[in-house]
Formats: sequence, C-alpha cells, structure tokens
Amino acid sequence: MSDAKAATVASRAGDPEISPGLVAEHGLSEDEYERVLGILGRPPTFTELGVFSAMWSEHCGYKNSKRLLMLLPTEAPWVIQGPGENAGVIDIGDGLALAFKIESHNHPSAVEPYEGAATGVGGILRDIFTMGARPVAVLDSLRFGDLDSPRVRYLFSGAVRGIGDYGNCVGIPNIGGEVFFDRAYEGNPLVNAMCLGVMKTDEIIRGEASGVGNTLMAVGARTGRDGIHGATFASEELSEDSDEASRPRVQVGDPFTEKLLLEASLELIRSGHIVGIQDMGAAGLTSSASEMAGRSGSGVEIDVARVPVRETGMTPYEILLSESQERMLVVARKGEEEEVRRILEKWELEAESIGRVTDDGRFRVLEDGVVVADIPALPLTEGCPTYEREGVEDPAVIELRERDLSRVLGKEGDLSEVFMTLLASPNLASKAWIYEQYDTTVRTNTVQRPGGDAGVIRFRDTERGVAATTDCNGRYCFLDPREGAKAAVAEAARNLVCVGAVPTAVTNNLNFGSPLKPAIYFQMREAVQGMAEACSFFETPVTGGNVSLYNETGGRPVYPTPVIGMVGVLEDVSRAIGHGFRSEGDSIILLGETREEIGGSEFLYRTEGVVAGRPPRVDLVAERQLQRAVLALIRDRLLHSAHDCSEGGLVFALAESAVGGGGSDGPEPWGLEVEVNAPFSPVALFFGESQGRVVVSCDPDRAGEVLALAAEHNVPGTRIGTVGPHRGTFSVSAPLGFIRVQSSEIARRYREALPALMEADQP
Amino acid sequence: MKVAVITFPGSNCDYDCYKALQLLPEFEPHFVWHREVALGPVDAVFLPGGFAHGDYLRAGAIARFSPIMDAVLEFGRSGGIVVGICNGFQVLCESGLLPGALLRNESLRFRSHEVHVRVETVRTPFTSAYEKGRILRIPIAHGEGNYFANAETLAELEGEDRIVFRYVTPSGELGPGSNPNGSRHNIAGIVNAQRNVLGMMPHPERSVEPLLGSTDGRGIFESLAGHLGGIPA
Amino acid sequence: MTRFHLEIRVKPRPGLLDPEGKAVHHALQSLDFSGVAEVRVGKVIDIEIDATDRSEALERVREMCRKLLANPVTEDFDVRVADQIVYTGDAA
Amino acid sequence: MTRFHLEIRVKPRPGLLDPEGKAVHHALQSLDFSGVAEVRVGKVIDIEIDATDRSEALERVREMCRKLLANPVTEDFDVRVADQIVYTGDAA
Ligand SMILES: Nc1ncnc2c1ncn2[C@@H]1O[C@H](COP(=O)(O)OP(=O)(O)O)[C@@H](O)[C@H]1O
Ligand SMILES: [Mg+2]
Repeated sequence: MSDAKAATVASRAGDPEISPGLVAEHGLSEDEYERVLGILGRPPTFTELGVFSAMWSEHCGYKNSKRLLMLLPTEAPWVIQGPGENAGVIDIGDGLALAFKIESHNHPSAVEPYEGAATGVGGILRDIFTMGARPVAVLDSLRFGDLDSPRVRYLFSGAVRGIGDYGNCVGIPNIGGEVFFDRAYEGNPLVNAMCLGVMKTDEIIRGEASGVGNTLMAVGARTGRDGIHGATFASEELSEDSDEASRPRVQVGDPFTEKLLLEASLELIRSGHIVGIQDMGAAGLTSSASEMAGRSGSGVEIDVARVPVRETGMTPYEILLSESQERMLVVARKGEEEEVRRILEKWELEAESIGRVTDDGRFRVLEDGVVVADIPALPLTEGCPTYEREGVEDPAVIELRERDLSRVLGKEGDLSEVFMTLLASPNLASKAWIYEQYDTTVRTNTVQRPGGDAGVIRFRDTERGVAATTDCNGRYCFLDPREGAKAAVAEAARNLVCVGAVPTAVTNNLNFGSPLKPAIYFQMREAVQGMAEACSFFETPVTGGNVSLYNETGGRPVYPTPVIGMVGVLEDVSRAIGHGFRSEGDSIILLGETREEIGGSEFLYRTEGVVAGRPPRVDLVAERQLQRAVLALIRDRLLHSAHDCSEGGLVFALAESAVGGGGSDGPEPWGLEVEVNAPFSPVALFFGESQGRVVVSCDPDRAGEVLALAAEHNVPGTRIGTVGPHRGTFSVSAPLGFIRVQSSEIARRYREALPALMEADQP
Repeated sequence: MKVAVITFPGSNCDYDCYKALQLLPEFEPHFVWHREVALGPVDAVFLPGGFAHGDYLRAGAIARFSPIMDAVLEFGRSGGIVVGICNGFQVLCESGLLPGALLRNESLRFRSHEVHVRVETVRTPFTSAYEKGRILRIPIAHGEGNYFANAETLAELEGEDRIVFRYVTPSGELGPGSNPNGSRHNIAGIVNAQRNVLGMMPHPERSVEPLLGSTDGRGIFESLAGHLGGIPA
Repeated sequence: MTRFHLEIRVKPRPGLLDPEGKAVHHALQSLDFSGVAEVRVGKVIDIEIDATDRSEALERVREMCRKLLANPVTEDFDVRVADQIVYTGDAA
Repeated sequence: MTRFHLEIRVKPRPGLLDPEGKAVHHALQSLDFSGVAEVRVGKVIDIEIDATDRSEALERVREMCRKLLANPVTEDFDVRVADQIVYTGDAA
C-alpha cells in the first residue's frame, strides 16, 4: 500500500468525531496533538487517536522520566542486553545468561488487589520468557497503609493471594521480596513484581518484527474488552471513585494459560520458526506491534478482523487497545506458520495470522481490508515528547529533616519493653505470613528461601548460583531522596553479599507521585541521581526497570519509592550461608560502624509516630570495603551466618539471627549474650538504622581470623558476644541501657505479629 | 527400571520428579504427555505435582479424564507401582484409584513450608527403607491438601495399615500445630488396598539433595528402587 | 435445536465440614452481622446448551454433573432450567 | 424472630474473563459433551438467618453481599428466599 494512499484514512462509521474534548480525554496536551498532526499530515482517526494516546502515555512513552533515566549507568562487560528490550540480560558465566526485570501493577492492585497483583506477576513472567529465558524465580516488593484499616487488610491479603495463586500455578518459586507498611501508602499501595529467567547465552531472542513478508501471529488467549486504556489509566492519579470509573478495565488473569504459553513460547523460540516474540502487555496489540516494527526499522500491517476475540462487536479501537492477559505477538518466518500453529496446538493454544512485516516503516491497521490506522512506526514509538519538569524541594520536608530528635535519644535503662513493642510492628516482624502462601521450592533449585537477606537459586549441572533481593526504604527517600536511593542500592548489595553473592546488576521500579508537582519531580531527580551514583560506584549497571507515576490519592502522594531489584552471582553456590545462628558458643561479630542515627527509623514511627530527621548516611567507600570483606569471609568458609542491619537496627539483626526463621517451620531460637560499647544513646545503638553494618557469627576459634581479614579490608570489626543455648536468654547490654528477654518469647512475638494483625477478620 | 513421569498441561513438578529419580542409578525416567493413550513398558508411574488443567473446578477433576489416565488406572489396578505427589495425589483420588478427596486447606490459604511427617508403616514398596516411626522433614506446597474420607473409609485405612504418612509436630506428636491443612486423622499420605498405589501431599522430590536443605525424601525413592529391583523384569 | 440455559448448583454435602462457609460465617460475625445461624458455600455453574428438547438438555447436564462437575464423595448437586427445580439428586 | 433460608448467587460480571468457566467448557468438549455454547462458574452461598421479617432478612443479606460476599469490581450477585427471586442487582 503506497504512502500517498496512506495519507488519507477515512473515518470509520460509528466512531466519534475528533474534538478537543476527546483529545483531552485521551490525555494528550495541545502540543502533543499538534505533534500528532505533524506526524500524520492530517487529523487522526478515532482509532489512531487511541493508539497515540496509549503509546504516548506515561506508561509506554516515559514522557516525564526518560530524561532522568538517561542518567543511569547501563553498561558493563557482562551486560548482554541493556534497557529497551522486554528485559535486561547479563552473562553469568558457564555459558549462561540471566534475564531479569521488575514491573509495577500499582493502580490495578488498588482497584482489584487479587487480579491486579496476579496479572502483575503474569506480565513480568512474559517479559522474561519472551527473551527466550525460562523463569526460575520471582520476588515481590509491596507497600501498603497501616494494617489497622480493614480496607488496607483487604488490599494486602488480596494482593498476596493474587501473587501466590499466579506464581504457584505457573510453578515459579518466590525467593524473596519486601513489604513495608506506612500511612503514606494507604490509598495507593505499591505492588512491584520481579522475575529472573535463565537461558544459554546464544538462546536470546528479541522483540523485533524483521524480515519483510514474515507473518504476525496472535498467540494465546482471546482478546476481550479487558483493561482498555490500562496504559493511560496507569498514568493517572487514582480518583476517589476509581473503583467505579475503572470497572471495565479490570483484567482477569489465567495462570494456567500462562503456563501453557510459557512452555509453548520457549518451544517456539528454540524451534527457529519465529524471528521475534513480544508480550501484548500495556497498550496490548498496539504497543507490541508498533514497538516490534520500530525496533527493526521495518513496518507492520495487521487486520484486526483476524484477531481472535472473546466478545462480539469489538471495534478496531478496542481490539488494538485491549489488555487481555496471556497473549503474545509472534513473528513467524514466512511459510512456517503451520509449524508454529502445530507447536501451539500441542499446548492447546490458539494462533492466528493477523498480519505481516512490511518494508514501509508504517504501523498500518486494517479492518476487513479497510485501513483504519496508518502511522509511521518510529515517530509513534520513539516520538513521544519528553519533558524536563521543574523540581523544587518541599519546605515542609526540609523542616522534618532538620527536626531535633535529641529528646527521643534520651531513653535509657531497661529497653526490653520498647523492644517487645517494636517486635509487634509488621515492618519488623516475620514476613512468613506472606511467603508461606508462595511456593518457594518448586523447580528444586532454591538454596535460600525467603526469610533471609536474599534468595538464592542454583543452576543444575554447574556450581553456580544467583542471588536476588529487592530493597527500598520509602521513609529515607521521603526525607532525603538522594541518600534514600543510595541507601536502597547499598542495602540491596549488602543483602546479596550476606549470602555470598557478588552484586552484578540492577533493575529498578520508580514509584512516585505526580511529576507535574515540583516537589515530586525534585524527588524523582534526586532519587535517580542517587541511584546512578551508587550503581556506578558498585559497578552494578541498570539493565532495565519500570516507572510508575501519579501514585496519589486525593492529591496525597506515596513516599518516593525507587525500588531496587538487584541480582548477584555465586561462583560456588555451596558456599552460600544464611542469616540464622548455627551453634551455641559461636562468636558474634559486628562489622561496620554504628553512628548516632535515629532519623527515619521504625523506632521513631512506632514510638513517636513521626517520620523525621536525617535518614542514615551512606558512605559508599565504607560500604564497598564492608561488602568485599564479607565476600572474602564467606569465600574462605569462615562464617556460620551473616545478616545485614536494616530496619530495626542492630538489635533486630541480632534477634533475626537468633530466631533463625520466621515461619511455621522455624528452628528453635538461640539465646545470646551481647555487649556493645559506644559513647552514645542506647536507643541509637540498639534501634538506630546506621547503614553499612553486618552481624556475623563464626566458630570462636576462627574469630581472630575473621577480625584480621576484616581489618585487612579496613573494616571496623568488634567481637560483641556469644551465641547462647536454644531457648536461652537474649541479652544485649550497653553502657547506658540493656535488653533482657527470653529468646522463645522473641520468636513467638516475631512469628505471630503479622498473623495476629491479619487474622483479626479470619477464623 | 523405566519410570514414566506423566506431564499434564499445568504440571510443574514433572521435571523435579524426573531429576529426583535420576539421582538413583536404578531409574530411567521419561516423560509421558497426557494425550498419549499407552504407557509402554514401564515399571512405575509418577503423577507429579502442579496445577493440571489449572486445578479449575476441583484439583485433579479435569486431569483425571486426560487420555493417558485410562492406561494409568489399568496399570495401577493390575498391581503396577503408581505414585501421586501433591496434585498427583489429588488426581488419584478424583480418578478413584485412591479413596477420599482433598478439600481446600482449613485456613483457606495456600500453605508452603516444611512439615514433619511420621512414617506410619514400612509395609509398602515406598517406605521399606525407613524405620517405622521415623520423622521426616519435607516441604508441602498446596491449597487443597485437606484429606477427607467418610468414617468407614477412615476406619478401613487405619485398620488395614494403609496410612503411610501422618503430619506431626517436630517432636513427633499429633498435637496442636501438627496439622497444616485440617486433614482427617492428620493424613499426609495413603496407599490403596493392594499397597501398590501411593498418594501423598508433601514433596519428597524436593528433599533429596543436601544443598537444598533436606534429604529425608530419598527413602521413598530408595525403597522403590529396592522393591522394583526385587521384581524380576 | 433450542438453546437452554441451565443452572447447576453444587454444594458441600450436609454434615461435611465446609471450611469456606465457616470462614464466611466468622467474617460476617466480625463485621457485626448478627443472627446468622449457618453459612454454606458451593458453586453455581451456568451452562448454555443446544438440545432438541428440554429433557434432553437436562439429561446431558445431569450426566456432566455425575461425571465431572460434582465430586460424588463430597458434593451434592441440582440442576434447573431458569429458576424452577427440575431435578434433584446427589452425585452418587 | 423467624429463620429465613436465603440463597445468594455470586457470578463473574459479564464480559470479564472467567478462566474456570473456560476450563470447564474445554473439559466438557473433550469429554464429547456436544452442544455446549457457554459455561460460567460462580458461587452459591446458603445463609440461614434470624430476622423479624423477610424484608429485614433480605436487606441484611444484601448488605452482606455489598460488604463482603461479592466483589463489587468483578462480580454481580442476586439474593432469593427459597427459589423465588426477590432482589437483583450488582454489588454497587
Ligand atoms: N512480599 C514478600 N515476598 C516474599 N518474601 C518477602 C516479602 N516481604 C519480605 N520477605 C522476606 O522476608 C525477609 C525479611 O524482609 P526484609 O526485612 O525486607 O529483609 P531485609 O531487611 O534483609 O531486606 C526477607 O527474606 C524477604 O525476602
Ligand atoms: Mg529490606
């Protein structure tokens, strides 16, 4: 079809007239609409307007984030695929490649937590296996309001069930994640899911529609009216009546079909009958088809009348923008469509030829042969205007950060009571209520299950393994976005080294409020710069990620939450260690320096109800030295356990190592006798969240070696105590204060806190 | 000896079973797709865990009608060794090869963690390598593992020594906290009257390597190897 | 050929414990709904089927229940056209 | 106080994907049950409740549906006493 003819596209009977109002409803500004006119050389049809609206939404077009994302380091010798594809891919040795990515489903989860979270997992799995990798693990990073609200409990339990039911059914083990509860997330929870997949380095395939004449095939589930304009929806603030407004948008997941799609896709990719494959995710057929065309520089032509549908009377607009789940767009080699169909039939899936690859660089859509959209592909996929917004820090935040907290540091003497109250905080208590709803051992590769610092997966027929973690403390980021983002990267890396893995690469999920607000854009810019600095420093390039903006309700934004998903490699996975103490009499050693820091801590939130002060400072140089020391210690098999100090501070690191496991299958808790010396407040000493610290335990005879090796790395190390007997006393003392509690009592509180909160409305 | 591992659409522990079997030199495992109608010459059949046909309607309800199931029933009824793990157990109950049914967990929640089960009988081809009363630490991962059968059936199972595994506390009691899903009589696994068909909810194939935390499940595979080794092919 | 819309209700057999019903009952109480004496949760399956006449449609659907839709060990079912009960029985 | 037996039917909202219905439909076909045009799977909840009169019982149960028993985003429900439909509506 010639471009001359393409210049005119008759408007389709029954489609609404294009009006300024309609354009505005589609979230396009006047300038953006001008740009559309420029690209087309004529007014768009209704269908074309929908296409532009979706492709130029925040979700697909990264309007307000692209310029910031360019600051992130993306390169390293081991990076095979950086940002821009369905997922990043790195070389992990032994001819293996790891594909991994994190994705958010915040808005859908706020409306329908079960389906929203479930389909979030479905989407990230597809991003991984469309790279040619077999998913081997998932993690989930969650943020919710305080659990005293029934609505929050409903959202939280629904999301956890959704994540579990989906991943369990597909058969991908969950190896970790995080959850954080704070008022700031009350109306707008965050549900981010991360997936890791493995392939041989030469099995990678990309989302490209190449080879003129090749056939585009729609594969998997049929197309319904689900989630139409989900992409735009994900880019709007949740209105009070979102439930109502977004009803027809709810996407229902079918993990069973996903499992078939997973097996079929991998078989297809290995078969060589296809040249490209992509998930029909956000903006469905529109984005998959146009992006595949854009990437390869060719064009595509599809006829929506050939797309298998679930509902009658669907318009081109609806078919193009539907976000029905468990669908793929596949580019089959010309003449090999039958082989493709045969493979899908074996997996009881449908495949329809819906179009072909062209050489005219256009994204052309027909309905029964009649052109309904005809757009140059590159301007559509790459031409989305990007903005640099004004960013100014909110003075109120400055005031909070500078607040004087010396008063709260005054508490002295017996702090056992405080400790017991904090143990009941869902942010500090065991997360087993969550991860015991997730299959963590299917595929029989899980070396470290959720509950420790990072999950670990082994690779059969090699000695290798990979560790993964997600981290971010939204309070730190709220009080100081730059330091907070650095802290997130540092903690992620620290979690990895604690199991013996070398931090290797990063995926990230930027969860923020509206970028149109200077205070929010400031947070975004600062956080991204902090992340960039830390990632460059640790040599952990960012290979991909996701941006979720407009996370606000009633104008109230969530905390800036740049979630870091980090992966690390273990050359000898048999050396991996956990965070739980291993035997009575072992020496307990604290590596790293404790400062008098209490700002942004869980202690402040629970005891004073405030989020204020300077968040713990990150000293990147000290962090790196600490991490190298811990890696060396684990490599030399000197340690029995290692656990990083994070929320709750030193005492919680000790408590978690003593309890060993948060679950129904947790071991007997250990007692301990610890004495810490620092010339300042016991509150800061016990509950302060200074970064760059790791609690390790080792055979008493090796303590000297451990301290020496630490010193070699210029890491301050102190032997602070000894592991006591099973069910013994947990005793931590400092010059000005002490904690003395039965370890069995700690284990009980730690394990029962979250179930108690959740089962308020359960039998 | 040849072991068929049946793969249903939605099975996701088939590969795990296959790998666990391979750890013993006696076994030559191979996959059999559910659409096959014949088993061929095999010494044992494994129905693996997972979500066959998505577990829609009831776990195992649709899978039991897969074409291969006629051959499996035939094989089991004529004394052939059949092992159903988790979803496989559910399929065996739905198909009638084992009595009873597996209802939703009492908590209504999927439960995934290690449990302790007590070996209640060693008079089976699956447990002869254990000593009676041995306590095993093995993971469960299921939403519908709540074993139910009517009073007569339960009495039969008890009377005929057909309860193979029972959920217990770490110290081996049946007391509170021992039962993860509400199963009658704490039942975690049973055999049929001829004792050649085993169904169990816990995942022994996940407990066969030290690196993965426990080897308590090995005994089942070793017992089987011993038993089949004793049978002249 | 006529198209019949049949509704099947599959319910846990009386006397047999029904974890879901129990949970719902408890949840209702914690929401202060008083006076609830019992709750049972089952499945309702709507089937649209083409058949020459009503009794053929019914017979086919009853067969589906016995074979697949209800578990004879734990469930009872009934089938009706529109809203009038046409057949009751347990799956045994 | 009278005791009323109410039956609630909660069904996936039309147009929303119903994976369970889809799977059951597929299974029926492979069992050679011909002529099945559509299958949708929902829940049936039987509630026994004490109330002064029927309209109070109904009102309470409708409230339960809105609050707990039906998902306002994905499901519709109806409530009836015995077998006669008394109220229809979606969970809004
Ligand atoms: N949503 C979740 N899903 C799976 N595992 C989780 C989740 N939340 C927390 N966990 C696990 O619980 C443990 C404690 O979480 P967290 O306190 O965030 O650890 P850390 O502070 O070391 O990152 C970790 O092992 C984590 O993987
Ligand atoms: Mg953390």
